[in-house]
Amino acid sequence: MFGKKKQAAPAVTTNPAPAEGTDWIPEGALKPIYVEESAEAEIAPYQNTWEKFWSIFKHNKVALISLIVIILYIVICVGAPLFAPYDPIETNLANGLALPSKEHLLGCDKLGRDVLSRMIYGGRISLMIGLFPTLVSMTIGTVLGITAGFLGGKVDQLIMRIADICMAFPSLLLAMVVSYTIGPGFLTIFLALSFVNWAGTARVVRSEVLSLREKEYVEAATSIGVKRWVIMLRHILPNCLPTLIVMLTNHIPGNILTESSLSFLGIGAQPPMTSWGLMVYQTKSYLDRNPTITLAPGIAILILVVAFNFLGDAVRDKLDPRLQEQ
Amino acid sequence: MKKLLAILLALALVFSMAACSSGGGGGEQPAPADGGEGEGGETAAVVYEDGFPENVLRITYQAEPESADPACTTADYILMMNCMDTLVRTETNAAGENVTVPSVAESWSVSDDGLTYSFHLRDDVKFHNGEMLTSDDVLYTVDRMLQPERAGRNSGWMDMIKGGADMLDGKIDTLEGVGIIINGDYDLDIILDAPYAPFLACLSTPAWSLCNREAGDRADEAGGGPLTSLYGSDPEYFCGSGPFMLDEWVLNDHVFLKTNPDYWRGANSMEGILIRIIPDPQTEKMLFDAGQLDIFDLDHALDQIPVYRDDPAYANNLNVKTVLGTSYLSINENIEPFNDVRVRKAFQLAIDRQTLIDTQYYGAATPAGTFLAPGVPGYDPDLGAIPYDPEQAKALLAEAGYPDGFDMEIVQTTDASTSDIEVNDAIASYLEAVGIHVTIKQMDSASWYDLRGTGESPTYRTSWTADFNDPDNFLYEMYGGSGNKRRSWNYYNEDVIKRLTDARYIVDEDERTAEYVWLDNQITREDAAMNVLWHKQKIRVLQSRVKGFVPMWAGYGDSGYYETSLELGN
Amino acid sequence: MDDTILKIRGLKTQFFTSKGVVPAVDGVDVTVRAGEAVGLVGESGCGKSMTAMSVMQLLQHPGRVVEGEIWLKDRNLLELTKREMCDVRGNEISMIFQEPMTSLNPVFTIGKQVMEAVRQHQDVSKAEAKKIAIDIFRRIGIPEPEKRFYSYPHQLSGGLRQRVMIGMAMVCNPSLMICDEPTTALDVTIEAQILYLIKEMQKEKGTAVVMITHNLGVVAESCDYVYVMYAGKIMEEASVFEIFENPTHPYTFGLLNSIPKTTEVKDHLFTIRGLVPNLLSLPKGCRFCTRCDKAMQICTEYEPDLYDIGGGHKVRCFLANKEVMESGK
Amino acid sequence: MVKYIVNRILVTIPIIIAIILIVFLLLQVLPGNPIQVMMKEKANQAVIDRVTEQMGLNDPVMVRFGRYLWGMLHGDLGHSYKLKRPVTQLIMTAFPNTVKLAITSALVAWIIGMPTGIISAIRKDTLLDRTLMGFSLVGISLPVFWAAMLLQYILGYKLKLLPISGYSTWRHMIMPAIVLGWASSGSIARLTRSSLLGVMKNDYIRTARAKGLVESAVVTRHGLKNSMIPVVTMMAMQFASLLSGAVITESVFGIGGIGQLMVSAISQRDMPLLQSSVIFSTMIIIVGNLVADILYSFLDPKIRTQ
Repeated sequence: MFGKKKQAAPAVTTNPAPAEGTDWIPEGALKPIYVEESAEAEIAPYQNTWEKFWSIFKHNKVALISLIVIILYIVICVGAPLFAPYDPIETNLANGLALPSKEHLLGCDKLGRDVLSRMIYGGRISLMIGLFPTLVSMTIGTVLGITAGFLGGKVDQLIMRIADICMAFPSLLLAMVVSYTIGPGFLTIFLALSFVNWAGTARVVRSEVLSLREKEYVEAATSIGVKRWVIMLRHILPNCLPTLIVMLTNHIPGNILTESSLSFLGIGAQPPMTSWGLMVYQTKSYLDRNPTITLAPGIAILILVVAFNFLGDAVRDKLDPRLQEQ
Repeated sequence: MKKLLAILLALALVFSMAACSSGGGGGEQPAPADGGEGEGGETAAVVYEDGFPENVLRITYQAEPESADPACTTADYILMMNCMDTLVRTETNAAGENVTVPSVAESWSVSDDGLTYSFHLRDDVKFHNGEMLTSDDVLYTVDRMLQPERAGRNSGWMDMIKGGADMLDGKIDTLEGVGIIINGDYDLDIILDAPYAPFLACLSTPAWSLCNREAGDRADEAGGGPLTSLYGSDPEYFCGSGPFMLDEWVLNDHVFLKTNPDYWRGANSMEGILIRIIPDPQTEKMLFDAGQLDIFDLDHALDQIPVYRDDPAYANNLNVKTVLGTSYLSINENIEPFNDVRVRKAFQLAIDRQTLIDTQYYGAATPAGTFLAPGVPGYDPDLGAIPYDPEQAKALLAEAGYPDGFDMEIVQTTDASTSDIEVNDAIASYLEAVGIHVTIKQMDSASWYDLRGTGESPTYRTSWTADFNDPDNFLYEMYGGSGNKRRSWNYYNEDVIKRLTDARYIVDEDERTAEYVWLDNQITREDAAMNVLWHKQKIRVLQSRVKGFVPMWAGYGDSGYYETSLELGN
Repeated sequence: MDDTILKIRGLKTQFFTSKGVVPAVDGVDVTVRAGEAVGLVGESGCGKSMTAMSVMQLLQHPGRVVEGEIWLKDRNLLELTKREMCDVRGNEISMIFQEPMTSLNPVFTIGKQVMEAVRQHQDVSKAEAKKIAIDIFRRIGIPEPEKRFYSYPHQLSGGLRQRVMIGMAMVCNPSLMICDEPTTALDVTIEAQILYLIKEMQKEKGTAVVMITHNLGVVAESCDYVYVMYAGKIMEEASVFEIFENPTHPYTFGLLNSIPKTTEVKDHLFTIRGLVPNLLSLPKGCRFCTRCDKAMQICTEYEPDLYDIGGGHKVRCFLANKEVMESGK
Repeated sequence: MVKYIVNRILVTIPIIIAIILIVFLLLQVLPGNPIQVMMKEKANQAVIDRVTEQMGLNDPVMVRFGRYLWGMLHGDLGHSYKLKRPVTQLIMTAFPNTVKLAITSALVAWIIGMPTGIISAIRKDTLLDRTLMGFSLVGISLPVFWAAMLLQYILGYKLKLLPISGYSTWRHMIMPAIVLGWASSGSIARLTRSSLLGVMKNDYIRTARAKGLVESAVVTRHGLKNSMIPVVTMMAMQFASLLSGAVITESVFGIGGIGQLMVSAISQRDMPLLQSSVIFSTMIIIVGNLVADILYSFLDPKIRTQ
């Protein structure tokens, strides 16, 4: 049970009164006084969601490292022109499939393009696909989930049935249909992923709302005549926030993996731009001759997704009320 | 802290995989180091994971073959080429010329007006169901294809027969007595609508694979009608007369062709052919290296070419065959500034064909100067390849009024292979160098075919391969008739187009060849109506136990394996 | 003297949290005699439940007993092996918890859960165990016990569930039953029934009872002797009669006064000012002094001992220390 | 209980109908002529037009939908453009392979996932716990195709331990099952752990301990049964999604299942095959979720006894 031996502060020691004699009794011992509560005796300061969020990293090194990794990824990819040593689409056939060297740390692809630079630029797509569709779908999901949960009745039925359909609908097919209709590319993946994921969010938010709706403070607000939408915004939304943040950290890595799968099927990022998924797919035949160019993007995905998952775990442990200790 | 350790452990696992995979690679040439194991072609005792006997030729197919029925596919001919016969065959003779030789038709003659072809059939050709092949089966083969309710995909190879169009339109029920006259069990005449010089060559295509009437009727009935006939998909109903018999078809896994012991040309020495469905070329490579495959077609795995070429164990087992076809970039003359011949010429000159071939195809192609491929009548070897001359290209652009270049689009379909995508990227960077700014536009193939059909597709890159060995199959297909618009050329030289049509009816062979030499030069060089790139080679690597393999002369990826045999181990 | 069932001496239970060591139970002495009902009273968080959990040895990480002895008859429970302790729990000492709604496993029938306790400690067949269980159900007043045997907890009312808990606790005839706020979650009408039932069972079997509660009313109704706990320590102990008649510790006084009485009309309810102190930062002197109306200078410097004021009445307050009070300083 | 199930099934029916309609319409409004795509470069326009007409593709959408539904009610899902076989036959040949893969993967996932989760929960916060959870987390974070590729390369090609591609024997299934199973086992282990930890905080666990049960009995009898409710539900849903076709794993390892059927139908624009296989796999998911719900209600007496 006791995996760690924690060095905690020793128990508070008091100053017991001697059992014998009266010499120890100080002067003025019986003077009635009014003792203020000591400052430390105050209750722990109230932490709002964001404060809680930041306090995660104080005690959890893995979460902190994950966060740093993610921020590093974002900084490098956003500032790609600053960090990439070469132009990611400039070809130099003489360098085709060059092995890693000082000039090209991760080697070159078949067209002599620097793999490191391509990874840095490709990360933009992978990250964007991880972040934006997640945000969009979660926004849609939250709005619809709150509406369904709070209004109930026919609206609820309608929204939830549509959500059921969307959840059962194969995202692959959807991506394909969108890609055939508006052409493949970033927008396609964006639309497809946004459309698929909202249903899950809506479901969770709705059930959260249903349980919150019965809570005293909402009843109280209703009874004093606060408008419904005000209740939704002011009371229900902030209470759904922990759940939403947890979902966010779960969906982002999910989407990054989905993008790489879509690239595998040719619906992902479009050349000459690239994404990590596409890079793995396109370079798989060099596994024998130049393994770095196949392994590097795969490892990049793995590390990012692992980081997001660790972060998600830490956030969940902290924010999910069901998992909290004491 | 300990979570960290866990991550490290996990990463260590992944990296050890990585290390393992790069094992031995290092700085030297990695390919031979890896390929060396298992003694390559020396075929140590291989345990076949597919469970078929040793004396079976193991090849692959990228996707499920569409059908064994000539009425059902225009792409996957492997089953027909191995299980069925045609009236005549094309063979490549010692001189490298493709000549038409007898097959089921023992002999034939053509009338002077070029309209009537009389055939005498062999009397020893037996279908797999035991029936003898007679002239009625030839009639059935044609009737079957032209039946309107069957929607025969290859009806285009037969509708030049008199009455063919009428039959497709449902006006007549059979060609018997109209376009085909049966003169006994083994003799028949085929009458054409108009003279058509390539007709004989056309008869050797898989589209003319001969079907059996009895089996055909049974298959139609079982499938619920001609459109959904089971002839080409169910071994139970399929019937051909070829060297192999369709024996087993396990969807998405394999097709097994069993040797036909009664084949009229003599039975093949192998027990059969196993066609495994392997969509992923990387998997294919692994299987080949493990000895699980006998023939590895590098067409879809170009990157493996140097691996095998540099591997002493396989270097002698490469089968290189120049494809009777040409890769090109299309030019839509309706799109400015491609209406200007100087721009088109600059477009041709801006691309370094040889370097692209060396780097992207590992030398497995020859730079092209004309649309007609070497070996096709009308090909002029003296013209040479189009040179790479970026300065001249810039000069031409300046002359045409585009000193700063211009913007253009190259369409690429979403199902393009990785190497196709890379070649397009490389081409784009060459064009960029002379000032032509390229945007690569991705489209899914259906939308693109639609767009191309309206004559409005921007430049695209594809290959044309010969169906039969005749220049008509190249030039007329592109610029004569509907192809000009349908393939988004919009080539305006009316004179040339007229001469293309007329050339179809020239009966004298030398005169005809000379005409095509002129036409090819005029279209591809003078008018620069097409940006020809290269003639690709098809490279296959064989296990050393494979003997006598003869690749198909034409542009098809598929081959017949009748000549192939296997050297069996101890 | 050997009718003592439970004797706790100098029990210290601490929680080792990341913020420091929390002395939840800080040197507690409790004695329970056979057939006696002892109350353990205090506000929530005062350590009364932790005392019980220490006796049961059901403390969860990061809590631990660091010092003291817990004698059950002639055995020191703290020296038993895990296995031996399992034989004690539910057999010799049983426990009833506050939340009848959640204290029963929702996926098993109540019959099964009671049978499980029987079969854990008695070598009986399933059929016999079932008979015993139904028998106890009948005795604790569950209507149609044969039918209810197959009920799931969610199909029962709170009162019935608490009855099941009591049944489960009594089914092995333990010598001691610890009731941790057994009626807090129940309606007032049910409360009386449950307390009556506990008393019944106690009388019938002669079981000693430790009644943990914050409600002095419950104590008055069901206990013979009372310990008042505050912040991990016993503040006052006496017989029920004595406590109600002569509450000496200001804390006890406060607790008694905060019970609304129907006989008096007051403007407002008496309350003890302030909050339960943070156990991590207790005052140096008396731990109640920050909330005490009668605090003196000495209270902030020294912590009083439990002073016997006669008749078994002990008080942890300098007011009860004659020497201090009479020192005149 | 019966009422609950019937209710749940009734709710599913309109969803199924809606999905059939949506899938059909979506695929029908796609631009381009599938026949052209299938016949590729060699296509002859006159032939394309004839085939299009013969196949009824020129009919109005609603006519085609009516025909499709009518066929569906008779067990006829149409005829594949590309493979020239009844779609029903194609699906029924592919499905057993997917089932085989699903069963092996699920077994791997369950056999690894549940014990991992339980051990992790019992040994919470120890090195063992962290290692196991790290392993699970990597499992759910791995890009499937990448892992599949590497595994195939290392185990199949380099070490020659397992067959590289195909599905004829159970040995063929090991690698794909590891790839799919690792990911699923990761989520199962994580859910098992958190669920068990959550359950172990419940009051009834304290009751069980107070009864004198030894710790192992507390965990297995009282902890596991409750914590398995969400886990079993998840396993049912995972199994359903495995049954609906593991597109990438199937294509890397050359397993002719539903996933590969769909991929080839997509790339070939084989509409009859595509719409039916998509509807089929969607149905599986819906039925799987239904089963998960029913399982849930069966395990949870609160719903069962209603």
